[in-house]
Amino acid sequence: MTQFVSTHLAALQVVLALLAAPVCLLLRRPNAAWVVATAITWVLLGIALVLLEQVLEASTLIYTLGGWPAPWGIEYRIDLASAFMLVIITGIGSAVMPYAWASVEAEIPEERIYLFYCMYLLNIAGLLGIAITGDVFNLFVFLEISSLSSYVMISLGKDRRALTAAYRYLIMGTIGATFYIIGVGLMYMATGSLNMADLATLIPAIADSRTVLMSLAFITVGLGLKLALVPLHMWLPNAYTHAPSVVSVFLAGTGTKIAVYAMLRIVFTVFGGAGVFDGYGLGEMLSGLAVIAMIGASAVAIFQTNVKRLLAYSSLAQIGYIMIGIAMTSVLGMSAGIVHLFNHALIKAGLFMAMGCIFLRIGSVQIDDMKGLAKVMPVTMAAFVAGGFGLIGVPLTAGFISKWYLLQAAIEKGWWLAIAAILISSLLAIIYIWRVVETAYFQDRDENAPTISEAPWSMLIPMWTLIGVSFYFGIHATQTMDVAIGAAEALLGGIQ
Amino acid sequence: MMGAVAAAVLVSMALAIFRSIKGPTVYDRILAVNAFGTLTVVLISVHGFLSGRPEFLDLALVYALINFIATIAVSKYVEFSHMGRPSGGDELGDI
Amino acid sequence: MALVLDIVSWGLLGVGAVMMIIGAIGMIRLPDVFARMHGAGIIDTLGLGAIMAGLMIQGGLSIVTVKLGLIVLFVLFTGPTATHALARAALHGGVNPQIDEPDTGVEDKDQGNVSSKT
Amino acid sequence: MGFMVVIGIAVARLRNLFAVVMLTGIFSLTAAVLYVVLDAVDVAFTEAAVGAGISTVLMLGTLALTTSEEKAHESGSHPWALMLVVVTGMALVYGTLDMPPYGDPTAAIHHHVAPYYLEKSFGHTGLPNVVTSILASYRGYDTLGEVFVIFTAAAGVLLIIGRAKFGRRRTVRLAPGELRDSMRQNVILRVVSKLLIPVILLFAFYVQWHGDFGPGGGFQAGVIFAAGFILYTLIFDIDTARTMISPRITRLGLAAGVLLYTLVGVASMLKGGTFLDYSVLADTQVKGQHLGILLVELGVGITVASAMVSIFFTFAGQER
Amino acid sequence: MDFFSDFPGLLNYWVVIVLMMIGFYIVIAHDNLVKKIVGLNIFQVSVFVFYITMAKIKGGTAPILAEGITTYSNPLPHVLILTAIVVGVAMTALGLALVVRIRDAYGTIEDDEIQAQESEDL
Repeated sequence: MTQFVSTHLAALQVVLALLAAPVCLLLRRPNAAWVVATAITWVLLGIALVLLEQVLEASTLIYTLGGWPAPWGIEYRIDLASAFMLVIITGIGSAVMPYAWASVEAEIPEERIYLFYCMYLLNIAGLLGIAITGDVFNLFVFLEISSLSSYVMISLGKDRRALTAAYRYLIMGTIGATFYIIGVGLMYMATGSLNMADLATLIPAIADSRTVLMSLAFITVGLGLKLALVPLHMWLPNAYTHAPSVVSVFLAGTGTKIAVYAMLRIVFTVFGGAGVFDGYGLGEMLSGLAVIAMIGASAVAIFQTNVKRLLAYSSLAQIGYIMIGIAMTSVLGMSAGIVHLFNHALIKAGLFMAMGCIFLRIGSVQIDDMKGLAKVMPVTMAAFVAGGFGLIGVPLTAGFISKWYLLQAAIEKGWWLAIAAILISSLLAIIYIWRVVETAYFQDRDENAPTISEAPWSMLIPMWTLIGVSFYFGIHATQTMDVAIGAAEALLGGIQ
Repeated sequence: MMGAVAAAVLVSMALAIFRSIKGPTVYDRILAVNAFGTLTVVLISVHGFLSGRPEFLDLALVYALINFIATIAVSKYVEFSHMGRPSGGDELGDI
Repeated sequence: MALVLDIVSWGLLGVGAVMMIIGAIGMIRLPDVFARMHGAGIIDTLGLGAIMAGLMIQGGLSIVTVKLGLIVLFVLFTGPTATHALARAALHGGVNPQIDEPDTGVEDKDQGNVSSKT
Repeated sequence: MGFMVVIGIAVARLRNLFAVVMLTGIFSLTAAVLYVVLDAVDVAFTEAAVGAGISTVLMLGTLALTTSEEKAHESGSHPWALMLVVVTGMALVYGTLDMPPYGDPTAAIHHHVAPYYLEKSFGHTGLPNVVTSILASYRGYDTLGEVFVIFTAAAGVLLIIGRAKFGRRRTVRLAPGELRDSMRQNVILRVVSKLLIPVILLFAFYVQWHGDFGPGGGFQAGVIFAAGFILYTLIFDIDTARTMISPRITRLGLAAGVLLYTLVGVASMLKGGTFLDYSVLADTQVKGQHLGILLVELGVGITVASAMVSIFFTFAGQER
Repeated sequence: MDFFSDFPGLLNYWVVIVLMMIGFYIVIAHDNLVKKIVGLNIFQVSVFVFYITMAKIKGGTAPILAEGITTYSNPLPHVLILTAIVVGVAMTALGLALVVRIRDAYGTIEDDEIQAQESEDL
């Protein structure tokens, strides 16, 4: 049995999630579906951690599906970067589940809950499938599974604007995916292969070909749409604002991150990385966009009255941080970007969880409705403050670590504009977090406001777990940093 | 000879498309689409012989079938403007 | 013998092709929906039938011929049925067949505003 | 191909959504013919069934629930959109400049991976249809993903617009027979469709099992199977159709198909192969592959048929 | 028939690109939600044609093995496109379901009118 599990761990990672979804559909009881989904996500987290350990010990794991060797069959290829992504996804996914119990019950009609968990599992399966695969077309298929399920989940928000948000996301997402397959088509045309490792060996010989260049361009734009890189970000704020709380938490933690990962994978592993950046000016372009994202999105966030929307714009700014780290193409910059990916996932999921708690109790996330909220929901607001510190990058938080390394990397490269942008964006973050804190802590509650109580423990514990973990990694930063440096080296070094 | 037949079919197809774009009534369009479907069936059969692999006639059969269903659906839509709305009780939900 | 078969099949194919064109021209030139349906009918029956018969002779006795026969049968069933459904829908939708010869040519000026669904 | 351009432009110009949907149907058919000309019979099969059939019917269902007229806008032209499109198009054309010319047998695409399939697949799986072999075996995992995509869509449509059980009752209740507003009054349609539906279902089974040898397979069969029921629903009405295939059955089928597919994969893991390695399922590789492909295609067929029926019922069962 | 395959060189691809761009234009320039989905469909179908076009080998036939035939077209893009078609129809179904709900909630399926209503909501 143990033999069986250990050989097929990689396959089980995705297959378990896939198997659980139809089981949920058949069960049709909200409680039973919740139990199945929770059990499965926790098992998945366990598998992901074991895989990470295996990869740390033995470098890249390869698992051929269907017994056909690549490039004829499809293979899983798990290096440090993908193992790290698996841990992020399953970590957020399993932390969300206990939280979901109360939140989903409040926000989604009871007879639809089992379908919701079915979608949730499919989404996780899709994300895991993207992180684990070693085949460019397979990546597209799983990207679509995760995207379709997230459109559905977003549309379940209470507000009718959730519907249009989901629709716009669907249109943008599909355009992105179609661009991606155009890119893959061009690449296949030029090389005749779809396997990433195989492509990496074939592309250098024809790197000057215009077909390959355009393929890179189309894949970058397509994935840029998915990861909400700044000129292509229009769908994100609405989608995050109007989605049900649980969905916002999960998507903020994982949705755009996986697109970042996919982009890293294609640009660095397949196209051989650094040379592409310098040769085609992609680095300059990305870092320019990232700077605009960091400053612009933070500035917009200040003027938001809806806190979820504020956090969504802040997410856009954080994507800017990650992209600028990547655009540096140095090991330090890239690992800072990857660490920030991890830290931001934790922090932002925690913050959105706080918003979910507030929404559960007062039915709104408008900043005006939060006056004096700290007195009645102290635990939730404390978590928000702690998460906010992380977002700003106060020392001892995880956010500080990633920004610290990012600054170091920028100094090493001498990118003064990037340094300035990081600092300005952090200052702006202080302002927008302060606005919420000021309202909640230093204003009095309206007299006629309904009496409310603290959110249930089932929601508080996951929230504080995420925040706590982010603090833990703020203090013991070397652990994540080591993994990230390994991942960055794996990406920059191409296929060993 | 096959080529000539194929060319004739193509010409007819072009005429059908012209009618379906021009209208003027919905029914003209439906008729044109239906005729277009039939022409497609012929074209595929002829192409099978032309390329020397006539065993793919299943395809033509599917086209004929789908064409029929699409025409019925469209007629139903223009006549009743719904696709089989429930009439009786609501005992069976979707989910 | 083979030559005779070939000639017959070519003949059928030719007839079918001509019928197709005639039907299609009919669909363009005839004045209203109900008249145009006759054009479509030619395509469905004589055009398709003749071409399929020609192909059957080409194919000889094999599964191909059986399939062709099935297609013809199928289209002969569905074609008129679909046209019938369409005609009913058109009548129901308020398009009246033109009964008199129009005075000038075959313009369909007055057809455009008959149906509100266009 | 020229046809397609004409249709595309017409679609862009026409305001009447109904006409647009019809033209999309023709567009799909033309694309399908093109696929046949370009030797992709399996793809043509699917495109005909899906693009011209299911998509058209779904779009009509949506129009029936919304409106069939697009509003006219004064700001007719969108210069920025046009510019974006032209830039993208130019980029693509630029990308094609280094491509091998059309149909060139010496292009890289035909020499790296593809010959392996053409030469070895018969020996590995014993199936003459290379596309089926690749679909179900070499890239079986992709197909698993594809089945889950359609599963997601069906469940998602249920989640978005599915009516809950014991929803509000309608005020006007008609006995099924009283309904004037229906095609079932039409004798010709009723008789012909009653004759045809069994043939269609039979044909679906033929496509399902024959897919190993000719064009066809689980996906196409599922769509054709569903088309049979869609025809039935169109002629009779949705309540009658629902008493025959209740939502419970479609749900069951939906789950059963994907479970069958995944469990075949798990079974091959248990028997000592990797996930979806059918070779270990029976004594010899060819037998195992054959069995695996058969089961997997069956799973695809079941899920696709249930998904299509379920999606159609959900659309048709909406109240305006 | 054969004039399809007699297209010289790259012209074939260019026609496909024109098609793609028509679809793309419909998606981004039109306000009607159903029409946007139709545009996406056209865009995707054109991409599929693009894939199938590159799979073709002159003188080859369909990749279903038979005696006496030596040249087959490349089967792999066919498989990919089969998958992609399914993804396309899934997208269409979901998008249309959303349109139905949007129409319920807003009473219109024109993007600009919806935006006008949304700005009132704020």
